[in-house]
Amino acid sequence: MLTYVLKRILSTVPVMAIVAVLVFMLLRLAPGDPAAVIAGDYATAEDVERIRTQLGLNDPIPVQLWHWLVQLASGDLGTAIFSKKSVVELIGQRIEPTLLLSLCTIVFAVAVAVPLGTIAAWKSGSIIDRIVMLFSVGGFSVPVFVLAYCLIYVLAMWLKILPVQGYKSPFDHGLLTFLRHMVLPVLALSVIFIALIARMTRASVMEVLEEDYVRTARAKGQSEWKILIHHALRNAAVPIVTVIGVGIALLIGGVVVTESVFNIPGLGRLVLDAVLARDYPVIQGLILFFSFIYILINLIIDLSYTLFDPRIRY
Amino acid sequence: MTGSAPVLEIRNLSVALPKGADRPFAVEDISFTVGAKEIVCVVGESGSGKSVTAFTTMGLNPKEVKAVKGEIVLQGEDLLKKSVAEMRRLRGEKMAMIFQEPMTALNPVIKVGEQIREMLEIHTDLSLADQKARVLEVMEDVSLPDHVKMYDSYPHQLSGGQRQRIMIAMALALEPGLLIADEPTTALDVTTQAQILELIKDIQHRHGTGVLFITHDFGVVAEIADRIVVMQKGKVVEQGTRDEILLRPQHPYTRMLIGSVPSMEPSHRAEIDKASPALIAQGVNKTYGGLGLFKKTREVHANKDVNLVVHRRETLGVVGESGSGKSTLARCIVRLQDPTSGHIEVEGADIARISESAMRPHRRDIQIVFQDPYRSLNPRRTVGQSIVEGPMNFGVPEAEAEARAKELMEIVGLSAEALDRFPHQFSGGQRQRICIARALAMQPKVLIADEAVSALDVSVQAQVLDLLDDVRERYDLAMLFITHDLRVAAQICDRIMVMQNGVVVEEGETAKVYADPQHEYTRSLLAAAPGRDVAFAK
Amino acid sequence: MAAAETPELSADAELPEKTQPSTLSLVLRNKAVFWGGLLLLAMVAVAIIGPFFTVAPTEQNVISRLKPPSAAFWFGTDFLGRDIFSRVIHGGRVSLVVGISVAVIATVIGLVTGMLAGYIRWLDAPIMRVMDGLMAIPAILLAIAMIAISGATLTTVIIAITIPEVPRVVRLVRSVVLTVREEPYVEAAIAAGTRLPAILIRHILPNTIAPMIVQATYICGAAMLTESILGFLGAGIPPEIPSWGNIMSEGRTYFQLTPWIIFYPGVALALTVLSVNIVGDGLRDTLDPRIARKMRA
Amino acid sequence: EKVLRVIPHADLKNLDPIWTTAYITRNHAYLIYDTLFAMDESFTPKPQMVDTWETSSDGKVWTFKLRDGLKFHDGADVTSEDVIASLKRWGARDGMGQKLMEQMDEMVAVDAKTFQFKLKTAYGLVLESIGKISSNVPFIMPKRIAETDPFEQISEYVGSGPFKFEADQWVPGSTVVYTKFEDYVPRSEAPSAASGGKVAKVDKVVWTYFPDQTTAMNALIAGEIDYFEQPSTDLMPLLSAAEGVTVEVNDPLGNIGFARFNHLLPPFDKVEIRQAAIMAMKQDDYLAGAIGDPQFWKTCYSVYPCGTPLASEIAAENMMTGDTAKAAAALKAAGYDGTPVVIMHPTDIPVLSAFTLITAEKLRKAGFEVDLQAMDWSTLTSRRAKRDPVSEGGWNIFHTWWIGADVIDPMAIAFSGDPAKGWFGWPTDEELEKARAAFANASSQEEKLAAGHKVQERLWKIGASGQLGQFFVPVAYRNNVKGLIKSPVQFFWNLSVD
Ligand SMILES: Nc1ncnc2c1ncn2[C@@H]1O[C@H](COP(=O)(O)OP(=O)(O)OP(=O)(O)O)[C@@H](O)[C@H]1O
Ligand SMILES: Nc1ncnc2c1ncn2[C@@H]1O[C@H](COP(=O)(O)OP(=O)(O)OP(=O)(O)O)[C@@H](O)[C@H]1O
Ligand SMILES: [Mg+2]
Ligand SMILES: [Mg+2]
Repeated sequence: MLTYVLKRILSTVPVMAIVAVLVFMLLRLAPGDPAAVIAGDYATAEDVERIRTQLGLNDPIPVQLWHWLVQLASGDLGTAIFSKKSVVELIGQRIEPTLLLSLCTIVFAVAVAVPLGTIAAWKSGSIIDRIVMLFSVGGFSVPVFVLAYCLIYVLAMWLKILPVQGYKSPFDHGLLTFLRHMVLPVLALSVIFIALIARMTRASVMEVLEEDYVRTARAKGQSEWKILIHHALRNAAVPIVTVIGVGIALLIGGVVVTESVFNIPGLGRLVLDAVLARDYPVIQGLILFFSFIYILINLIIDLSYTLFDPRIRY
Repeated sequence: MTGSAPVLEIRNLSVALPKGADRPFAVEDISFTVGAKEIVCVVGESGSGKSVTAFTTMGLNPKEVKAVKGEIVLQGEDLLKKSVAEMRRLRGEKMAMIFQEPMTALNPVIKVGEQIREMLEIHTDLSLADQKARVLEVMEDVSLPDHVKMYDSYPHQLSGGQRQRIMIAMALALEPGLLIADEPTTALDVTTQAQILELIKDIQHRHGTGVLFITHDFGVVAEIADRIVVMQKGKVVEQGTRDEILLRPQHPYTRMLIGSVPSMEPSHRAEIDKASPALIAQGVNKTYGGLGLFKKTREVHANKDVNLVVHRRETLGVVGESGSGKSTLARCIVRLQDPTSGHIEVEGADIARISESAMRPHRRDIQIVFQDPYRSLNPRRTVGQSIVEGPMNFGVPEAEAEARAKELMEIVGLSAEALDRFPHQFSGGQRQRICIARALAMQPKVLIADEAVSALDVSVQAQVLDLLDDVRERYDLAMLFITHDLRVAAQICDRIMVMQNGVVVEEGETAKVYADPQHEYTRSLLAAAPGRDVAFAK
Repeated sequence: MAAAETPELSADAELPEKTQPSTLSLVLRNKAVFWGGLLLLAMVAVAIIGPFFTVAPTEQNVISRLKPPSAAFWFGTDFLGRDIFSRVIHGGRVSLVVGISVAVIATVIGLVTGMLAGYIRWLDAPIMRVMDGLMAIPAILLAIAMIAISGATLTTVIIAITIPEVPRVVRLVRSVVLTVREEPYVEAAIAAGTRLPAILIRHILPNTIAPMIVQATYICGAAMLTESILGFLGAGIPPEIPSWGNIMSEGRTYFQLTPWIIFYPGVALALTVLSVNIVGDGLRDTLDPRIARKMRA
Repeated sequence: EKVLRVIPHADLKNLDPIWTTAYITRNHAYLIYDTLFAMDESFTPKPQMVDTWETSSDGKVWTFKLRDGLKFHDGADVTSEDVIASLKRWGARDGMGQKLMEQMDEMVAVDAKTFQFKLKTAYGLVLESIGKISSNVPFIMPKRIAETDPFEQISEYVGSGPFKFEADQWVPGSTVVYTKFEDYVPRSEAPSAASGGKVAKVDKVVWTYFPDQTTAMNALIAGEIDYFEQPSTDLMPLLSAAEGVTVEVNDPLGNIGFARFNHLLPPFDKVEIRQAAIMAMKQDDYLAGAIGDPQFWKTCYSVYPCGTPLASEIAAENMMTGDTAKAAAALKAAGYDGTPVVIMHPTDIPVLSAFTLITAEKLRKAGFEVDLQAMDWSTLTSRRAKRDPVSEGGWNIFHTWWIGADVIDPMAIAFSGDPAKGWFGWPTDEELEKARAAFANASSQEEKLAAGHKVQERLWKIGASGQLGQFFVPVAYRNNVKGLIKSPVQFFWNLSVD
């Protein structure tokens, strides 16, 4: 198990290297120029040129890549061109909101979607099933930001029961304030997630319900809902957990939008701002960081299979 | 052995099928009884309604399959009149069922002991400790070794036979009056099958249970049945005691069925010209797994120093239980896999370790027919396309290849028009014949049949075996015939080779080996063949 | 209890005429697919024909800016006085072009790459590592970065949305290929001396079609959504070419003031994606319930 | 503790007001730094850190004395040394600063509080330069910080202004926190634009950047924010209608929108074609389309913001045409050969995006072949610096606006007619340069006015850019915020919350 984990982590190295080089090259082919942004409206071409040289942007690209990789190898993600803060520090500042937002979203989505999907599978073909499925398909059809605006409008502006925006850390402001500020973004973000998980749960529970051992359980005289909980759900867990992993990738995209709309100072917005300003070290560092998280989560998910399925051993 | 009041009595039962099914009723107007301490075997072709009868009794049919007429009386209670909740109580307590696939019938993520205990949890008020004690008791009852430790095992950690014992233990935990077994041993290899059959007989005896035993294997029937019910197309065509049915069948269908059961008595074979071997294998080894780049997998030595020779017009049988390496050998010989070491000579050329491109010219000399006729034909291509594919690969013009395909269709007993159809439009037996035609279209020198008749009904099996024997003679084929069914091997093989754990333990003329097995393993294999002493009515 | 075969009693017994209903009729029998498909067809028809009957979507009329829906402007006007109705109709074209091109391109590239990775053993590892790398980069970020970089044109947006979809298709195709290549009929073809390209095209490819069609519908829906999100983030299709995404994105500051700017394209987008997804789900249910699981995974 | 919660107009990306000209950095700097002189409402430089000053009779020696009680946030007194170092650094970067330094023989620290400028010749814009209101503003920093290479960013943020910057609470992209500097001694005069007493009336100013306008508006309406610096004018109807919210135009000069031609590349290397394009541009359409509510814009055909002393409509006939039909005729007459016009379209800045779309539509109607290329602002800023032909990444038109305060006189780089040193677009006109020089050297108000008018005449004659009108960016705040200072620059002193 431990060796498996080590091997998995080791095998992320080539993937991360591919990501690193890919991202780097992509950015350097960009026409945008951080120097021009920095220099501002009054700057002359010479000013811009000077800043470029200073930032090392005039070095040949392979040299820049080499510098960056050397830096990376020593665990340094670089320094933001604009704020002069280290990328690690920036991530540190921003990670809490994003992490908690994602976590709340996943927990909420799973808590809603799994029962929904299970019931839909159990009553497959019934009106409940149809409604759940329609909701699930519908959840895939509305862009996050439209949903977010609607939520703000109804719950915060009209009914005035929730704050419009912002992030309040549970450590500084207490759990209640934190949760009040989380409700809207989590609702907006989790819809697509709920849709995804509910569908997968339904499909996989339905498949499990066709299995022979469910028939065995029925032959024992076991009641239907116990069969669902005891026999079906645990067996259906692996694909459900897998889809949660897939969802994380979606979540990262959704986070960018949600953080913008709800004004949450998280990583999603950091990366968006960095892209618009061409803050190369920040973009590079963040994409790498996200990729790493993604790989890590998939590793955790793979490991979690052993919890649900004793046949899986690493 | 009848006499006491019947545990189960089925009277004029009809079960309707939903619209669009192959026929309106799965079973129609059937009646039979199962007495206490009695084993009633239900036999019949596939789709004749055996399982539906069993499931209707248990109340486990899917919603769309409904009993529309008749009664099922279990110890005096009519099951068809019971509510869902009442049926739930009766299941497990009064009647229990074991299924064909011990692999899938147990929940893979729950410990087997717990799965047995679940039965007690549902139906009794025993304390947890008492439940556990009782579980251990029944586990011991079905002779599971080391049952205390096994309580905490997961299904995948047990062998097929052990899993089936768990199923039986589960079924017997509450000592129900009726045990229904739907093909409980079909998925097991012969030796394990023999043990399980023994166990069922023994337990049934000790507990006085009535057993409804569904199978299509007449060997098994001969082994355990007290009475036999024969079904065809949803109807009971004949029922009677074991001897009445097996030795003096009345109904033509029963007679046809029993007539098709291959005999354990090796048939008489013509002399073979030993001058020209078509296929020679020497010291073939195949090891699976071993060192990978990242993961070190379990190493399986599937073939160890296998030597064999097959001559023209000769059929060499390879028998042995599941996992003994038979398929591996076949796949190495046709080079669907690369043998780890050794020589394989086809028509004088060593093909064991040549590259795929060098292998290609030799492919026409050696063809293979697989076990599963459903999956060996590409469902999206007409059978004609499948048959001409090979010859056209070797430059045979399309017209000629098609002409040859038509000819072959006639030979395998199908009409030439059928070439334009798709595989799903044929029955299993027909598909296997098409596979044989496809192999023959290449005009091979060597034909390998890997479990080519195992998936077929006895009656269809008999036809395909005849066909194989026929084409062997017609085309001077050397045939390597792989099977685990000793009856089939007895009928078709000139010589026989017995494999165990990748090693050939015995080889010789079929009649000799059957009559006088030398190796311990061969003896146990022959002894395990069910119903070996019964001479079925011909 | 699968429908079992009727055994033949004699060699030349009648062939069972168990013709399975054609795939198309099976699919159409599914009510959801039927209605979803109808809706989708209607959307496509409007997108194709509609633009010929509306004013130019770029026609500005500043005096009547931000007007609510009326007889003159069915869906109202936006901040430059452009006709939202015309923009939504034209936008449909663009959004559908994005959805369909992304689906087609991603599927084709994914299909070829996936087949190679699945069938040619030594290509498997390198291809899959690159795919893992691509997959690990969050799709939206990759798209934003790419568009910021190569400039926002319809083509770059399509490419940017396509790239992150490819690895998933590759994975799906590869997993299908890995199972299919073990099928006895593929082995039979090898044994019959069929060459690799023919095996891939004749025996492997057809098996990937059904899951691919299903997957393509999901990609199509997802691409239209992604396009709108990119529009929202200011990295989408240039605003001059109306797409549902950028109409909404341009109208978002007016969300509470003149909700129609966002409402109509929003409804059009939601209906289209909904119908695409319904068709996809229906296809999955009829074509292959098992593949669907692999696909999303 | 009184906190003023502000939505600034942009994200504070970096903190060196000399290094960058970004307005957000300038606003930030006004909170934490002080200046020697500062403009009042009438754009007259008034002493701020300086107490008294005198000029020698020949106008070549200027002596300044700092007022008492000036302290940096780290507790050190402000000295002449600090001032000179700061001015040097500024003089190396800022346009006006460079001009001043060209005139400067030397700057001398006479004593801790007295310093002198020794000029080569008399120069009319000494106080206008060091009292500059907008970027780059000569903010005074401690010597050790001011000695940083002008082309590198400072890394310590210590000023002598009314607020302190809380470095460890700064979350780039989101929040900036300023706290009241207790030791600041404000002047006794009432505040007037940048001049007068800078009294911090709250304990804390918190800037929270909102990437989304709608959310920002909702947050203000819901009372989660006190002050919204630049709400989009399209939100005005909702904001005005909202209870407890005041909407007000703070900057009387507003912004001047314009379309910039590239004078180096065809087709806009020909003045007739530039004029034809200008004729197509109708200010009302631009302003209505991009700004909306007429309350917040007015047409203005002067290169200087309307309402400032130099403003006039001299030579603006062409600019006032606003007729695509006439433009089409003029274009034909000019012999336009169909060369496509590459318009850079910054999609992430709504006002500019709207300007661009309107220009595209108008030019098309006038018969231009238009190639609209969408990009984000940062791509535009780097691409506009390219003088290369279109095929190599060049461009023909882009749009932006000047802050009115930045173009109140001909010295603004916007008005340069020297392609070597001038601003993007590179108009070439010697007469224009002469007129600008005349302005710089003018000694009387009349001379200044004449030179200023001449500059405008030349700019319009050569069709330097298309003028799109003047628009005003309102601020919106909750009614409990009091003490707003009218000025083109956003200041945070004197503001209080109840
Ligand atoms: N759910 C169902 N829907 C439609 N037809 C069904 C269903 N279940 C069973 N059938 C049909 O009922 C008939 C009897 O099936 P059953 O499973 O009882 O056969 P069997 O004798 O057990 O066959 P086998 O030996 O293959 O197990 C078959 O024709 C089958 O196709
Ligand atoms: N691809 C493989 N990788 C690893 N091990 C394998 C593989 N194929 C077969 N084996 C192992 O090799 C041994 C021989 O398998 P093989 O399929 O040849 O047996 P068999 O005699 O054909 O059995 P059966 O009667 O069940 O078909 C078994 O232990 C099996 O688990
Ligand atoms: Mg059955
Ligand atoms: Mg085998």
